Amino acid sequence: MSDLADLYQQVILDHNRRPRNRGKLPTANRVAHGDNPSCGDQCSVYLRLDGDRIGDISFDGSGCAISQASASLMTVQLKGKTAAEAEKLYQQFHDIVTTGKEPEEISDIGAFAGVHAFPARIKCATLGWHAALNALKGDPVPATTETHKD
Amino acid sequence: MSDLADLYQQVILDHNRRPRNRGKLPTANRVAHGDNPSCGDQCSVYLRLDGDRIGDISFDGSGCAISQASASLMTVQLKGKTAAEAEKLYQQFHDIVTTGKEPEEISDIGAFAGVHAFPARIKCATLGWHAALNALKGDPVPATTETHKD
Amino acid sequence: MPTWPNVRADFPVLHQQVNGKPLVYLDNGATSQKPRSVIDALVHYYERDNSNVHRGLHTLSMRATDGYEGARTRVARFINAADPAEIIFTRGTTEGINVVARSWGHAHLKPGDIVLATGMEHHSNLVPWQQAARASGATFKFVPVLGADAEGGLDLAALDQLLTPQVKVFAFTHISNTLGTINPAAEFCRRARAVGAVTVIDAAQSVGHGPLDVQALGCDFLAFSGHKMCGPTGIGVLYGRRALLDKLAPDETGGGMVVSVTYEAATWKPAPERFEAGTPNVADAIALGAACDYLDALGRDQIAAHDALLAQYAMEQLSVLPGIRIIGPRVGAPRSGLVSFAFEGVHAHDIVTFADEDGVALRGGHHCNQPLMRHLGLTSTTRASFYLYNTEQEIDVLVASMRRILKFFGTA
Amino acid sequence: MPTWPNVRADFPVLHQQVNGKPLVYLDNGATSQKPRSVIDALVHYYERDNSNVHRGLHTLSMRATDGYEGARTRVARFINAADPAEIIFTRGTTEGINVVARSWGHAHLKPGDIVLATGMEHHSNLVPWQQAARASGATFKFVPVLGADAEGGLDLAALDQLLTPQVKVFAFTHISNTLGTINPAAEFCRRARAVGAVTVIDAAQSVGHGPLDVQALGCDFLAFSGHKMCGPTGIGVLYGRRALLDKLAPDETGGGMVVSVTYEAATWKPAPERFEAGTPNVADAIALGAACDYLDALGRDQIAAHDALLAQYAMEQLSVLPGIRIIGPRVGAPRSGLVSFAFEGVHAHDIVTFADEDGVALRGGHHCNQPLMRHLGLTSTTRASFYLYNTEQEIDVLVASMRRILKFFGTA
Ligand SMILES: Cc1ncc(COP(=O)(O)O)c(C=O)c1O
Ligand SMILES: Cc1ncc(COP(=O)(O)O)c(C=O)c1O
Repeated sequence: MSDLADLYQQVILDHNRRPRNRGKLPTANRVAHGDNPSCGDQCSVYLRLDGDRIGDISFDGSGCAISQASASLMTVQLKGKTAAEAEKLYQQFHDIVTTGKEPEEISDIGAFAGVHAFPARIKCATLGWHAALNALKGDPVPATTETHKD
Repeated sequence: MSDLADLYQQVILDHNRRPRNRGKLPTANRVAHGDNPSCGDQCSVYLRLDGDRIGDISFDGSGCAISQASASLMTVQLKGKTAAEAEKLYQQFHDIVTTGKEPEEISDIGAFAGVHAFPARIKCATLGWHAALNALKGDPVPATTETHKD
Repeated sequence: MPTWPNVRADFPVLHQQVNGKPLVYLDNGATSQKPRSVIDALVHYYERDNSNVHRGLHTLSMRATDGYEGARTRVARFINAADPAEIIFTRGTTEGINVVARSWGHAHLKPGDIVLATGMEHHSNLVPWQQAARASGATFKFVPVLGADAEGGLDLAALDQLLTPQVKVFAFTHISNTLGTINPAAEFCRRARAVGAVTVIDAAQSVGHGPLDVQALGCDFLAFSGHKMCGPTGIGVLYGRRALLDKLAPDETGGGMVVSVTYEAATWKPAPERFEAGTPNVADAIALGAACDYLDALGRDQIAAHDALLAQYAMEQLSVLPGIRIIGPRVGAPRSGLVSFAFEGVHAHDIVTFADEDGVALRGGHHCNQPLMRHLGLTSTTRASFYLYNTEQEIDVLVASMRRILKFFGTA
Repeated sequence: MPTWPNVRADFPVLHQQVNGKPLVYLDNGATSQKPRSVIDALVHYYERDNSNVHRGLHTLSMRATDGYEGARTRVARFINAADPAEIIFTRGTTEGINVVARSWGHAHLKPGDIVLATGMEHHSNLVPWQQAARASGATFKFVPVLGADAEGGLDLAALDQLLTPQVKVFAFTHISNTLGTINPAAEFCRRARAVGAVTVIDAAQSVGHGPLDVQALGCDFLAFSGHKMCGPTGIGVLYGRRALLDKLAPDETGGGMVVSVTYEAATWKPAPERFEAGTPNVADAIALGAACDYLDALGRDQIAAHDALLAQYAMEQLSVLPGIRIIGPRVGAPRSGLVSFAFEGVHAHDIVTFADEDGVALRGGHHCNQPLMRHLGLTSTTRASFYLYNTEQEIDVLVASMRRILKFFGTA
């Protein structure tokens, strides 16, 4: 159970139970959708880009605790960031979930370090992030965690 | 070697070396072609039907000693027979090559009894016979030992 | 409940620990485990007889050919086909259905025709027909499922309405891999035949789980996978009625299925060779024959009874869990050996991950059944699927594991 | 000649008597034998890890997925593909070529186009292209072979003439299974690319017999079979350049290759999943990875040298037999590890039957090469084909057997 307790940390359970920024964002000017075709997880990300900066952001969808908590936490992390900063944050997040190394600065995204012991769940953790990055690129194709291989 | 000596009896080696009734029959009014697609053996049978009786018959083609000798011997056996008699002779021949039981009356076709120990060669032994029966039926489709399963 | 002494001893894979707990393998709907005799058939083939088939006259090649054609005859007997030539070896159910949808569909479907399937088809018996309809200009329709949790099975009244003479093919699953519903396949075939439609049965979940007789069913085509019936991966069967097969153009072409080839043209052998281009999967076909032997030795009616009793027991035990929603037939109604369920507030993936910690192998997701999931208003379920080696005690382990998970997520 | 100590001990099948004589297996062109490590890979998979792949989150399913995807990566390394996603698992060479001929052919061929093959293609790399040309209205052409006994290989001057901008695809064999000719594949790809043609290499006879690098070859597609390279039956590979694969429509549809499915429509995953509908042949893919390990441990350049030396030795020993006609490259010219020959007055089938009596496994027939046979004025040849476990002593047994047969038939 120690691995599982690492995977399902309190931060994650909390975001899963009480997701932040959930639902359609009425003022969004960018949107992208992500699918995890292996399991049917879905995540839509809505964001309002004010110039180069993410003025507001929300998500919607369904999936496991990992994917929902990750998307919720992501919206918190990305609000107010530029596209370049968002890309950098994703790189950090990706490193954390694939290597299990906690970030240098203390951050909630460190809660996802336990994912690395469950390779099949990495896709769950990155689903929302992929959608957000696609939304930022204004990419019209739906994001899927299968096309963006980890 | 005892099985092989049974298979390649003198009658067979003789017919293979000096095939009877080989070549196109100019007066033929029936013809059919047989293929053994597994190995490329081919046999064409030409026959002149005079009323219900096989007035003359020949064969042409290429193949192993078994198939060539069998076709050669068949032409000898079938000359002068009716279609019904030919069908009956084929049944006898088929019994011989599949069961190895020698025929009651002494006949050269008994030489093919050794074939039954080599199931893969039954097709070789029956190729010419299939073509002859097809020619008798005036069947326009080419005979193959694959479509007429033994 | 029928059980067989020491049947678990026949399956080497079952005797291991997963995450420190005895493996409880309840993912048989995805694939079954293999008895020793099937593994041995592979080893024996490769150690003694391995050779290419059909085109060889030497001893090993004759042995390989006898083994391969013997497996064809064995499978024909297993499903009571009238003729071994009606057995085409494929990679699995999916390939078999694609072969029919492409070859038969290409030759027979035209604009105005209807391709009929059902609302509970696996993607493998749905997407190929969508594509065949699209390629030919035919219309794709499906028989809806009845009840909020699909507990009513297929809507037979709707089927009556849908089965018009425009329907050229009716493709349906014998047993739903998600619901556990057992469809009245013989009746479907009878009704379809009455309007002149060809029938294609997806028997992936049924062939190894109970008696099956293609002549009694009266179907035209039927596809299944070896790996779901104690056989190896990579081998499956497409059954087709001889009269239809001989009129069908080949799907793939190449060595072994031709009579005569020139640079310009080629002619085909009859079935089954016509549909088996290239070197076949000899070893796995032979091992599939061994799987048929294994299942028939236990008795397929006994296996069906065993699986069904386990499913009923699981239904009873699971149904008392808080917030559970079990889909498919109600308790007491006929269902195959599987149970799909969802919990309010806990996702199937999290359940599967936690159950694995207890050694329990489950499947969570859409089960290649996205349209049905959408119809049910779900994105995924957790599925426990049983086979001849499972026991009531294993279901008790499953239920205890579920209780622990619900507790962790604070929903119980 | 490179040999490996005890290499024959790795192959259980070799240690048996056939008709009371030690087995001399010289039918490797049809299929190879399997080392213990490959058989063990199958057993280990079924005894420890067997599960369905991709859609599972439990331990066995993750192990099976890791094994299957690991095999993909291993095969990619074996042929130096740039990306494991370029490796599509198929049943074998024939299926791989059919997938390209159908999917790519359907999308790209139109009337006026030319489909180019060669005069030495196996039916599996000939008939699918004939059919693709016919279906699209394109014209099928082929590069002729040179010399009465095809000892000159392909007519390169004719190739220059034939390779016009109308040629949309050039499909050719790397090594001829009948002649032993080794085609200059990299040069063919270079020339084809210059006119914008896509290249498809039939590597059935080459991949397991020497070094092979798809990037150095510069081909677009390449197909091969596991069973000819120490791997199991039922598994093969289609390599495709990523840029081409991602633009290609799927060939078969069903579970595992879709992103989203409704009753009306479906969308596809990228390669390789797009081309792997249904449950894949997991066990045999993993065992194919073990075969790659085995061959690389011996060294593929060493294997190529070994096979070539055996072929030269066989050529020398056979060439003195009365009435023999050896086809393909002349003594001393490069040839792969096989020799095809015919005797005046004794048919290949009779030879194979007699050789079997001496324990020698040969192939006799048209070798799925009917048009080439016709070109040579033959209906069949006898073929001895060698692999890493064969020895010069075995060739001596072969030659002695041939002498006995010629005597029996009175031609020597
Ligand atoms: C050159 C060549 N191409 C294609 C094939 C077909 O391979 P498979 O039968 O494994 O599909 C073979 C083997 O029979 C071959 O030798
Ligand atoms: C009902 C049903 N149909 C079709 C399939 C597809 O079978 P396979 O993946 O072996 O081709 C499955 C199994 O996944 C199934 O359960």
